[in-house]
Amino acid sequence: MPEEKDYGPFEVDQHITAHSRYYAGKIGSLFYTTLRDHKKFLGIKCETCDKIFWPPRGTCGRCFSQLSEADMVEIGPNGILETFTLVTYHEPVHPRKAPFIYGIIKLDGADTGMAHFIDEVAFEQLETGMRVRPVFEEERKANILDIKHFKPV
Amino acid sequence: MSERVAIVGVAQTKFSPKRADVNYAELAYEVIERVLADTGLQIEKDISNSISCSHDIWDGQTISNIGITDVIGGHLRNEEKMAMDGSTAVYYGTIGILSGEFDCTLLLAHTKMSQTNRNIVNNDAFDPIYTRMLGFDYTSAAALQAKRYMHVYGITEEQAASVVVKNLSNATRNPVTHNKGVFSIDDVLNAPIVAAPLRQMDIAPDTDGAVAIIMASEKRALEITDSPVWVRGMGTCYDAHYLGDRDLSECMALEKAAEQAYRMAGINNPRKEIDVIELGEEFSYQELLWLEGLGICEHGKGGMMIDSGVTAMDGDLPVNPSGGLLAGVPANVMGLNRVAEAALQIMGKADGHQINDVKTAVAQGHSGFCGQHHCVIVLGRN
Amino acid sequence: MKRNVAIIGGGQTHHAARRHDVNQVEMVNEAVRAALLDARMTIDEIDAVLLGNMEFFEGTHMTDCWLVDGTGVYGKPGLKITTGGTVGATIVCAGAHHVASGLFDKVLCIGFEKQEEGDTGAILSGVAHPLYGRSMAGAALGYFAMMGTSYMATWGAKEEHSAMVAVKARQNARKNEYAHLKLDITIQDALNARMLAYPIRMLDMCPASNGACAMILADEKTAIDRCKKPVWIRAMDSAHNEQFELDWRDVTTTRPIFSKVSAARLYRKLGVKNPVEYFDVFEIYEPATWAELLWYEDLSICGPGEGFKLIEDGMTEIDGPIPVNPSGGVLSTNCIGASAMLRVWEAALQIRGDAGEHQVPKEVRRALTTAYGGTNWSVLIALSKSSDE
Amino acid sequence: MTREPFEQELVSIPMVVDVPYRFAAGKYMSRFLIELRDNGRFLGIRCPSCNRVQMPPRIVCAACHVKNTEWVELGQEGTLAGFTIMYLPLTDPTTGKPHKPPFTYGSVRLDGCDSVFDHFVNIEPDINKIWVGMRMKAVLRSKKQRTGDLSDIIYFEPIEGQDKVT
Repeated sequence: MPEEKDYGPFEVDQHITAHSRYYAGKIGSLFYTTLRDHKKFLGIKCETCDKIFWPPRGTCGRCFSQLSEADMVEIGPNGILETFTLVTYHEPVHPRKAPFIYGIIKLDGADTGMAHFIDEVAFEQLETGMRVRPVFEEERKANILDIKHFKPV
Repeated sequence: MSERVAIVGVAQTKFSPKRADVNYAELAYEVIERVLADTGLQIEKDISNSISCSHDIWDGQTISNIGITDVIGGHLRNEEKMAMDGSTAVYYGTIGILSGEFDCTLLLAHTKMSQTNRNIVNNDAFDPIYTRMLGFDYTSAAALQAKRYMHVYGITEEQAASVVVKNLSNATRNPVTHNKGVFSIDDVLNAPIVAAPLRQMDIAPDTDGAVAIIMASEKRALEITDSPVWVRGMGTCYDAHYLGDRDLSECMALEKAAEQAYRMAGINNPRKEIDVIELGEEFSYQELLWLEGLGICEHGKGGMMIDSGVTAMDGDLPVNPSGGLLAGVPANVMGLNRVAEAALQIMGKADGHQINDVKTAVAQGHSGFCGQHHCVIVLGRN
Repeated sequence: MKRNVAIIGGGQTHHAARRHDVNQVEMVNEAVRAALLDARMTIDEIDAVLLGNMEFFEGTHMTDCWLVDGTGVYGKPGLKITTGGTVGATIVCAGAHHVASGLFDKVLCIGFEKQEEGDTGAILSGVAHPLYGRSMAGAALGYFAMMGTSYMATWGAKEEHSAMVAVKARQNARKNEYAHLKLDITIQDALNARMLAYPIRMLDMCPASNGACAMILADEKTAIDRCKKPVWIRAMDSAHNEQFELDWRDVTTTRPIFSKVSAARLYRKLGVKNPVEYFDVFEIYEPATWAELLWYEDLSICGPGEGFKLIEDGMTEIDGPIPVNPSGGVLSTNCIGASAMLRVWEAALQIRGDAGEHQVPKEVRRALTTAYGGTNWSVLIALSKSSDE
Repeated sequence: MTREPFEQELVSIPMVVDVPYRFAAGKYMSRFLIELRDNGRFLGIRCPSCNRVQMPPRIVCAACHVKNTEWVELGQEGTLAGFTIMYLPLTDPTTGKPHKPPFTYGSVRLDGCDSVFDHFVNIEPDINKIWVGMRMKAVLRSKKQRTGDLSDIIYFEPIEGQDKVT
């Protein structure tokens, strides 16, 4: 068959939509129910490394020690701002409207940081090393958005 | 390595912001057809296996190597997909040949970033229990790394902007690039903020394209070409996942991957013994941070590398003469493009951006946000 | 291969439909710890970690990066490889390549799937070309249904033969403490099960499981120094198949089929004349009953059209002369990314004599495993008690 | 599995992963879909080496690894090569809705084509009324309703007056 006409680019719009459900596991569940019910943060302590990790986990990635709910310890609620950014663009995966600020907060007592929103402060006023405290949602559902954001102390 | 493995052929598409005329299999075939023609090899007769690099979520197809099985010669033959950066195809391809199972391997990396939304795709790379819901993507995570790196070591936004100026200028000499031009530091600093401190020009643009490479055992390589590029060393390493777990101002995984690669290659002083580096700066600051990870300078001295002009095209140790990722290279293809450009430098076929007399070249690629997994490949001449 | 490669340890989770007590990292870690314990090894001794699962099945991009704490790859070399349902076996091959290359002595291989967390239906339908055939949802089920129709029409097999395979798998699974579907069912139960797509009924298909498998591969020196019962990887072969042509479901096809091509190559590598004499046990990847009958024929365990007679005569039962899937197979446990690795690990357990209640009651020196995935892809691995025969 | 002495609340986090795509059909599939839409024709491609004709048309013959260039118009009729009756209401990802079970779908080898084509078959879901070897014809939407998607083909239906050869 001879080529009769120009078949220009043909494009089709589609979505892949998948409904997932992620189980936090026993350790993660204890973290989230404690956050939801008591507005408290739990980390997990690795005795071998003498480090307290957030998020709590079943294995210390560093030394491979097995950890359990018995190793969970309270950390925070306040902490230190380690780094931060101002996001100016919009995406459907954002739970809040840009512009907004992300930061990494090292909660008091923990050796690793928590990534979350920073708010109730102008971006220009933020400084690394600043002390921040959490603001909780009124209605908490046992997920990371139970913490609304952190704000300067 | 007891035996030698070589790169014997390289083909790259022209990279472009959007290729509406081809699907990803057709895009891949452009480079497969060319690398086979250039080396005079045939799938059935010569190629013992193939390795592709891409991701289902980027391709919009589950088990997306189904889509390239026909064009890569996978029918009734061995084909595997690295769900990682393209540099790992070279790493795994070398291992396969050293194992004695294969003697000639076709590598492919392909992605059409234009067909989806990079931020939605990359959001799914964050752990679903503690981080994903916050809406993170690679750019916002990289911004946190950039800020931390700058804070800890006093790296300046001007130094990061200088990387953009250098690489986009280098890119003007490389025909496959699409994001290029002569700009000033002010041009970069005046670009709109995307995620502070990252501005629009600090970020590698969305790109469609593909790269193919053929590797062979020493015996086969010497039959195929007069200018084999030898894999002298390689390494890979994972860092921790969570952003708050890592020291974002350093790159442990890259340091370890580089250490493995240099040990294998017998490199004691990387700063002196390497002639050119092609590394994966998805964001401008990463070129400085990765140079530290590669052991080219001490921690925190990445800024001095750009200030001193050492990494310029005519410097003592040119970095990304190709224009790097900022010039526009698709996700997943990034690392294979780094290796391809490093190999072209050694072959002396880097056209307008050729560096004189390259004996040893290093390529680096990474997977995951803020470089959680790094892969380093050291290439050398006969 | 340039160096001999042995399986020196392995482990698996207790596979189940629900694992709400662990997240993916923790579930994978269970298998990794079991493998290390089995090999009497610490994670520090491992040179590299390779991970495989069905990419994006759980809706997560780059699971290898999330799972570092569980896999033990933090600070170590490692790769993630995906090849669809075959991936568990591909990872074993990749591990063997790593060891044979001489660059690594001890490599940890991991396959897993936590199917309950993802949207398997939506993601599986995405296997089809985006613009060609995606609306034919449930193609995997329809695919095996057509295979069954074609098999029955061509060879005169009956639905009863499918039921026999369904019963054998679940009865064997009852002897395997790790298996998911341990069902005390009869042929009548299988024939009365709900029809999904003619002739495939509920019990003719594999379940959706959560689980992980991990194996440690090592070079000859390490294997002999460290392991009392090393199991040697003697040969591997892999065949993918072109995108749109799904010939396996049509038993009358005259075109070369991935499974037969791959088996022929593997047998040639090993000098196998008669696979039934050569291998003592088979662990094959059967997502549906009819696939098991086709594997019998394609592996030359019997001639074309004789597969259903083999099951009818009880030849492939756990205590039969040609035991196939004493573990209960994929029909009893399908944590996809782990399924193909479980075939290899179960075959290794048989060779070690460590399969417990589902150990076949005869001497096992050699075993053959298969994998299945993609658009008719396979990975075949031959294992032996001896490194050279 | 070990049983817990007390039941701890186990938290789970639901999440919808929704990724948008704009797929380029590419050089071969574009022509196939546009011809289907505009002219109601089925186009296949012939391998210059082994001469097999395949649908959908594609850039490479996987068996010969040569580039396909010769376009072939295929018939609207074909032969049923395989079928099943679906009882499970699986979701059609392109519409988000399940097809109403039970329904029949089959593999049809269009006249002039070596490969088969999977689509719905408009026939009573009764295994005695459908058989391999049955002759089928494609039923298309009206030209006005066609969009360049496989749904432009509504279904295949048996050509009238056939009896099962036993």
